[in-house]
Amino acid sequence: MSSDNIIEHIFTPFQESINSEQDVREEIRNIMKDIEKSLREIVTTLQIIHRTLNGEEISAACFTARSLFNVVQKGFEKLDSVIPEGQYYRYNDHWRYATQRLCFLAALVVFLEKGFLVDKVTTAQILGLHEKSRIHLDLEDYLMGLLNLATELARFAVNSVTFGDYSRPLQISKFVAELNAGFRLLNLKNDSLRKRFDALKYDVKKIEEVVYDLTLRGLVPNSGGGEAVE
Amino acid sequence: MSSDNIIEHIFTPFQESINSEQDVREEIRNIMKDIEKSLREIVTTLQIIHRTLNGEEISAACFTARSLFNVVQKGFEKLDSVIPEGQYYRYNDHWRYATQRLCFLAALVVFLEKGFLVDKVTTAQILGLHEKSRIHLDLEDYLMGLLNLATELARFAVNSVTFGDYSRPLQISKFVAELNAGFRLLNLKNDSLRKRFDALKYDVKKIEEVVYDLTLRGLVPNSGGGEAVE
Amino acid sequence: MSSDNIIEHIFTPFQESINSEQDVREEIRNIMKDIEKSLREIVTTLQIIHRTLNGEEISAACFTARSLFNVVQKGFEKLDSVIPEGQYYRYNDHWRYATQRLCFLAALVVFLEKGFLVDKVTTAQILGLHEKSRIHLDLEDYLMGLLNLATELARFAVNSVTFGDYSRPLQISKFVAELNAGFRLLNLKNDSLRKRFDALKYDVKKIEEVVYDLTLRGLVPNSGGGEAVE
Amino acid sequence: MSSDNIIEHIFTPFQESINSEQDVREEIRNIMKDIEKSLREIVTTLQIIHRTLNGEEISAACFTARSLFNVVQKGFEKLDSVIPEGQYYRYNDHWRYATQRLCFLAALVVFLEKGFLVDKVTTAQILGLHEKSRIHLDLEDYLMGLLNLATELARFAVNSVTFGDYSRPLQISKFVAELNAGFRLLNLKNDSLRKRFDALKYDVKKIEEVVYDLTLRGLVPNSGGGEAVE
Amino acid sequence: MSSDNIIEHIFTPFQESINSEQDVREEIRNIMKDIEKSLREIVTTLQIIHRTLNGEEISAACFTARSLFNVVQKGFEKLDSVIPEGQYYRYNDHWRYATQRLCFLAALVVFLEKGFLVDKVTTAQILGLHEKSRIHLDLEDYLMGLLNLATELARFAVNSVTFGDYSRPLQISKFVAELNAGFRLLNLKNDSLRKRFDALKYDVKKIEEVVYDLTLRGLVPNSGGGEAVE
Amino acid sequence: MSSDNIIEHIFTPFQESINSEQDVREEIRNIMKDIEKSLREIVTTLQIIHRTLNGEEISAACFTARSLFNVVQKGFEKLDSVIPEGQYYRYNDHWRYATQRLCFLAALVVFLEKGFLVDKVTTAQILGLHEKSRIHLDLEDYLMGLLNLATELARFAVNSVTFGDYSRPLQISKFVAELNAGFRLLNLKNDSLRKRFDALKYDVKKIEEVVYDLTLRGLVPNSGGGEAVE
Amino acid sequence: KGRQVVESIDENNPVIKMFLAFRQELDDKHDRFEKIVKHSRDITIENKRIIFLLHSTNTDVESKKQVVLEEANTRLKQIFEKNFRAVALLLKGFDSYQYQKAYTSGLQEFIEALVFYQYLTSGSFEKWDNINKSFQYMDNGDSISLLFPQIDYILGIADFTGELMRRCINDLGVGNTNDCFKTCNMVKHIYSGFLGIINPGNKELGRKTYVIKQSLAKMELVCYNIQIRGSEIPKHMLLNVIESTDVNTEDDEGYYH
Amino acid sequence: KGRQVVESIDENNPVIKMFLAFRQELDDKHDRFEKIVKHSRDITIENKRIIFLLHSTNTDVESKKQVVLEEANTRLKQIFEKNFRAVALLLKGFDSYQYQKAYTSGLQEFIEALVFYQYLTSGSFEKWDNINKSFQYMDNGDSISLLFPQIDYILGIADFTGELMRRCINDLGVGNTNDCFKTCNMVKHIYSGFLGIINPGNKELGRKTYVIKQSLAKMELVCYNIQIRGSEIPKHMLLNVIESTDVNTEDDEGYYH
Ligand SMILES: [Mn+2]
Ligand SMILES: [Mn+2]
Repeated sequence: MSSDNIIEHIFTPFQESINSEQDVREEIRNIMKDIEKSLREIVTTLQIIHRTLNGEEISAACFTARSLFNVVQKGFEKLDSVIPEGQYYRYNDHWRYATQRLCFLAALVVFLEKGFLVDKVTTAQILGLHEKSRIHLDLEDYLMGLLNLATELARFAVNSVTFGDYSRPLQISKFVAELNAGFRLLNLKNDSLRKRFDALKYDVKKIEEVVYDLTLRGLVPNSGGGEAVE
Repeated sequence: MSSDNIIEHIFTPFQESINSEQDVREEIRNIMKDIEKSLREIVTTLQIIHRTLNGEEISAACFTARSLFNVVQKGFEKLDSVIPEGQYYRYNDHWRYATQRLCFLAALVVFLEKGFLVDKVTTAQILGLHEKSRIHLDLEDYLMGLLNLATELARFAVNSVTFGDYSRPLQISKFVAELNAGFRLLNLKNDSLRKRFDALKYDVKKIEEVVYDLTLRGLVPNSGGGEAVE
Repeated sequence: MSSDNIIEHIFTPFQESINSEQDVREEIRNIMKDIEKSLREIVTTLQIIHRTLNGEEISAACFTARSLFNVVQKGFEKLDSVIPEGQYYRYNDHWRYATQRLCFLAALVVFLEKGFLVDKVTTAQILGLHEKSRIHLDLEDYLMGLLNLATELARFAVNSVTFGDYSRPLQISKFVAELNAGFRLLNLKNDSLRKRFDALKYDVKKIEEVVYDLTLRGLVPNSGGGEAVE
Repeated sequence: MSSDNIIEHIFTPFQESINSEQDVREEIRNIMKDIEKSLREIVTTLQIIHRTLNGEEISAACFTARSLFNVVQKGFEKLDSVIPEGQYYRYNDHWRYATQRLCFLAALVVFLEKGFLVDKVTTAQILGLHEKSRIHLDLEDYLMGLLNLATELARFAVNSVTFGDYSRPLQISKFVAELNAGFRLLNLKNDSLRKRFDALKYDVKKIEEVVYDLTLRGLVPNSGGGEAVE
Repeated sequence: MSSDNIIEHIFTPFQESINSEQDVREEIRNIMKDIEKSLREIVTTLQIIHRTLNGEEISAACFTARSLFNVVQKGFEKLDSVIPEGQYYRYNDHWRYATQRLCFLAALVVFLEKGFLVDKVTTAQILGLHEKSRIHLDLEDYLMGLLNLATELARFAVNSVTFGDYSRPLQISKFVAELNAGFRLLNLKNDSLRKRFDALKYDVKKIEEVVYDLTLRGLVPNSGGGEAVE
Repeated sequence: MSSDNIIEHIFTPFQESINSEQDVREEIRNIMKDIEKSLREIVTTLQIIHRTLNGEEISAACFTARSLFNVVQKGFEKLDSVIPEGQYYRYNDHWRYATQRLCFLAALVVFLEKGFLVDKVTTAQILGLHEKSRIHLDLEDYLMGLLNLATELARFAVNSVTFGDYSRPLQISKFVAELNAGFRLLNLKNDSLRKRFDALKYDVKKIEEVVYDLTLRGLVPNSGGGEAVE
Repeated sequence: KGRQVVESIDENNPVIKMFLAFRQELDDKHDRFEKIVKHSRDITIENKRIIFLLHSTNTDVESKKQVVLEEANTRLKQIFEKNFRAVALLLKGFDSYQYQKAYTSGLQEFIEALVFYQYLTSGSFEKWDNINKSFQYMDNGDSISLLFPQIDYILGIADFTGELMRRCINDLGVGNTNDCFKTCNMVKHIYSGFLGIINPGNKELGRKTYVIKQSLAKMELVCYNIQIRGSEIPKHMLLNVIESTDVNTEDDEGYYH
Repeated sequence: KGRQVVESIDENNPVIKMFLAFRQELDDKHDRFEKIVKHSRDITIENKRIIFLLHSTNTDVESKKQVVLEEANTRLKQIFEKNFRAVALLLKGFDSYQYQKAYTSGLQEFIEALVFYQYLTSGSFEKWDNINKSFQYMDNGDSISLLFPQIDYILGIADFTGELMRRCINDLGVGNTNDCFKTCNMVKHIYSGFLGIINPGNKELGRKTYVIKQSLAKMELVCYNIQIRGSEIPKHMLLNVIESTDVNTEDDEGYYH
């Protein structure tokens, strides 16, 4: 091959392929910018749970979060059309962290609304990752979201007591204990999920101590229909 | 969802998916062990170029390398059957480095045999990555292989002179200059390829200095009666 | 020595010795996988103490743990046959951490069953490390297990109160105070054991605070009619 | 067990065992201090090769080094009596690095005296590690020493030329090429030895360039009995 | 100085100075070993305060501590003879930590005996650092000891309640409040003292919580005219 | 400001300022993409000097480069309209590196055309940075460009000899010696410019070696009265 | 030969002339930078001391508190009038962004102290643009303003929450439980603000957000403890408590019942 | 209650009195440390400039060289007489080791510059104890000496080899090949000295030894290149060379033939 041929046959086509990868990344980044904006707004919205006891305010926050998740869904729809077939794992560094945060937020909303643990399919639906052709919800990301949830709930348990809601910590305690039991069954390899799981025990301990404080002082509400002690 | 259901519906399936990923990785590791063995043998075989001037010995080494590449091809065939659909980029850390080295070796063999630059399709054929269903030759890996080739040729130019072959450096000089011109056309982003490309200039410079040494001493073949330029 | 001799006499035997080391490590890893599985099961089994007050359930858990320790013993028997003579410390990174966890679990079982501190010989017997030829129970690992026990008991004290068992914290307080006194006698050098020992004071403090809470509220059993100290 | 018993039966014996370990380490440290003093002196003594061409001065340095190795041997004899049976690998962090340096120095002395590669048994003899009961020369340490030798010889090749000795680089080139060929046969795992081996190629390249410079300028001595070119 | 006598004029004197420094350090280390042994014994002796309410036992412990301080004084006397003139701060890493602990213990003894804050001169006398020629009591070390004292007193307040002594927490509260007020006057830079001082607020908080618990229950003794608060 | 309107008064304006900064950066990035494209083309164009001796080809390359600089000037004109008043140094990370490269290229063109060192004002004119309102040519960037020039000229000296031009190295030698003398007058602090300047000595050394090689062979042209040295 | 060239170069050589001018410019820049760094170090130290001083307002003796606050105010004004004026004068006619790194740490520490002072006197603090407007100095009739990037304001606020955490725990220590809730609430809002910032590539903000989170956790635990202890009035003690004068004097703590 | 205790604490309280005295002592120490740090920074900068200046002695024009060396000498003396005197006065009556960290970097940089100057003027440099003896100042009739630890001398020497490396390569650039060998030989000896030091626990020494090794490798390559190029006189050129006047003027380079 002559010198000119090398350039024509070998390097010129490369620049195109390099450019098209750059373009894909640029598009992904733009989409993720929008998704992350909504993500930030959901985070900020749900912070209200640490500042109020008022159930209606919390409901309203969940409602707002739900509508923000609709925006997120549109973002992931776009993303699905941008990722080339079979290259999910080539690019997923761009959305992995945001997806984990969104799983956490979806699980928090469902916990606040219904009190139970959201499953993976529902989470995928809330995020807009369900039954897409090129993107999906990765197991690790969903689990990471649940671990983040436990940490947020430990904080929530403390602040609930401060605002005089003594039944919330019991609900949280039961919920997180189950989460913990579930995770203990898994034989995780030595990766970021494992490391994050090791931190779960601190959340469990924190929540147990809150329940202890309440029980010791006879502040645990009677499981009857009524309100807290006072 | 009750506590038992959580475990049954959420965590038990997870363990299965974790296990199956582990199994895939184990299989890949075993396949790569074999491929890397052949890779090491090709490297050792081709080292002969730094110790001899004898064209036949070099031909024989290329021949041996070719047959070792056949073994490599079988390895990649196996790999193709092991990688799950669409998850090439999930696992490609396992074979990326070896693939780059193999591209370098394929390009070296073709240079020694024919004197020209191997193209990407041919390289994929030599490695056994051509027209596979789940694996392929990544552009970056091929380019990385070419950059490694330049470094090896710089060393080859030096040793050729030691063994009294004064025309080889000129061939190498021309070849690497073209390679350099090709790479300069690319607008590489700031990644490992770019970093490696930055090192190319040292190889170019080394080779230019060898040619300088020969020219200055009138050792360049075909420059008339044998004396220096003037 | 000629070039061929170098390869024959020096490097070829080396590859064999490298390979055999690799094989030993592979075998150890496989054995440890089984031991760690039992270890995880013992952990899960004994977690019951944080969820119930029921003495029979706890006894049953101890019983299950004992039978799982039998499996562990078989694992260490195998290990004993695999480690080359005199190379315990060459490989013990593979089992050190698991052994420390197992010491902790053995000490917890004995505490739950009998209420006293297990000694090192008994611990070695429970784990299957007693009177083996090539492996043994290292003093540091046993002590590390005891320190882990104190942390678990601090959590146990908190949860006991939650479940209404007000005498358990007193038992734990006495037990851990003795442990603490024992450790204070040791002049530990500045290593991981020393670091872990420094954390013991937090467990002691936590337990003292639980006892304080009970005493202040007159919940300490056997202190007469039920009211506080005065 | 009562509180006093715990202290008497469990912790008091521990202090003794901790103390005796401390004592062993203290003794090892003292022995190593002496060995390292000799090691430093051998290093400084042999630096002469970079400052002179004079064969007699080099011989004298080798002679001095030999007598310093006798001191080293006495040190290792002491060490052998101090290490407890079967605990070589528990303590070998104390002498590993020094041993590798000593292997390098022994190999350098033998190269200077005889021109060939010292084997492992001889190295062990020079160091005083041969046929000891509790200590031995580890394969990795010997190999690490050889890799250090290659680096020193690359420097030696450069300085030899500066002092006008044009045959030395050829001897070194041949010697290191063989070393390189030997190492390439090994399938090293990804440890410190592997990393150090990766650096060997720079030494090889450096030496090849020196030979290139000599060859190009016709400075390579005729293998006949004579002196260098001039 | 020619390059040939560099070793003689520069490095030999330097090595000598290092050696003599090492010797001094060795002597210091030996002296500190003894001091630290006494230190550990004082710590163990005074731990009795967390296990008993009995004033006589506490007095006896203080008495024992006093006699152990006599041993410490002998240690520091030796140290004074070992440190070269004007080089206190060259070596004080060796005794800084122990001195801080000893200040804490001296302050604790004086608090237990007399109920007031020991001043710096008296502390220096107790430790044997008063009016020595080459060593002295550093202000920072004394202050660090006082901060350690506050932490111990917080724990003491909790355990006093457990043993039914309700006036001790009030005494401690007043004492630590004064200490706190004193420290607030200082301009601490961002060093270890500042960091340790930042933790003082947690001790103050803990003590305040105990007093609050007692007040709420009307358990605060109305000690006419005596030590207690108002 | 109450805590409720913190978001409104503090964080909203901050987010707005971030957003508008990001917008400016986006615009800058787009402009720089075009400038960098021209930059790459100038580099490729001028590489001809390493492949030919032909003065006309070199003149043609300079001519092409000049027209590409016109494109660059338009880019910087745009940039000037985008940067906010007085914020050159807030954003100059975006164009610093490219500007340095362009200074190097401008200086190379002027050296090839006229043989002398381009001054800073002229460089600014060539780049289109002269008498702009918001952007300017930074002294450091100009100096960095000159240092890059020296490196390129060292390579040019080597290749000139290869192509038989023996007067070029002398011209380069004189030119770079002056540059070197100039740089030595500066008090550089420990920054990137100082680091880059430290490398200048290697370029000077390389050029000096080429001149030495020529002198030794009597290849230095005795150009009467002309450009060459003496 | 190079050596001969070097020898022939003298101060009339045009290259040498050029570089002599460059030397002047570079030295000026370097000297100016160094001078600003020194001012910044002084500013940092003095502000740390003011912050330390402000923590001693943690008393109910109003007169004492006022004395401390006035001293802090004087010293803050002093920094503003003396040290920052000096920096502003050094920057007069120069690109401020070029020297911004030289005084950014002093500036942030000043904001931390200033805002802490404002919070203690008024329970609130000034917006960036208000403070920014005040960074204005007169020099020989010219009005010169000192560059005050908004990011330094925000990072100063972040550090300020660390001081609020100290304050909150000290408040509990001396019994000002009422203030604990107020301060904790303030930090909750600031934390929400930080959570909402989107600024890709600025790691410093992420790091500070994490520190605020940790401080906030400590404060929340303080408030939790006040609530949990206060909520418990043992039944058998109730009578005593109602009769006790001790409790009645503390109605400021009673608001959370 | 804590609050009441705090309110009752006034300046007559013995604890408060004690701490007021402590404050004085701590502030003094801190201020003194800061002042010395500032001197040290000034010293460092000035020495770096002197070293830079000394590199411009790389010329054969003796008069030029002398001017530069005299300027360097004056400025070194100035540092010694002014800056270090100020440090010594600040330390008068205080434990020098306590403040040593505050000026160690300035001191090392000074040694580097001083020794470089001495090497350029005399081809050698002074021993530690000679220099140490000169760190002596008179103040109101008192003789005060500044603490000069030997380790700072040694670390200064280590950095000095870096400058020798630069010098050696520059020497080649301007054709002073003779000096290349001399300088390289000097560094070989210093390197041997560093290799022989046994000082467990001092990582700084190990790190510097490694840097010296790298510098030395560069210098050895310079000498190698001089030798290898000089050793080659192509046979067919020999006649030309002998006739050439160019070569004859360079007999100082001929010694290694
Ligand atoms: Mn702060
Ligand atoms: Mn330097």
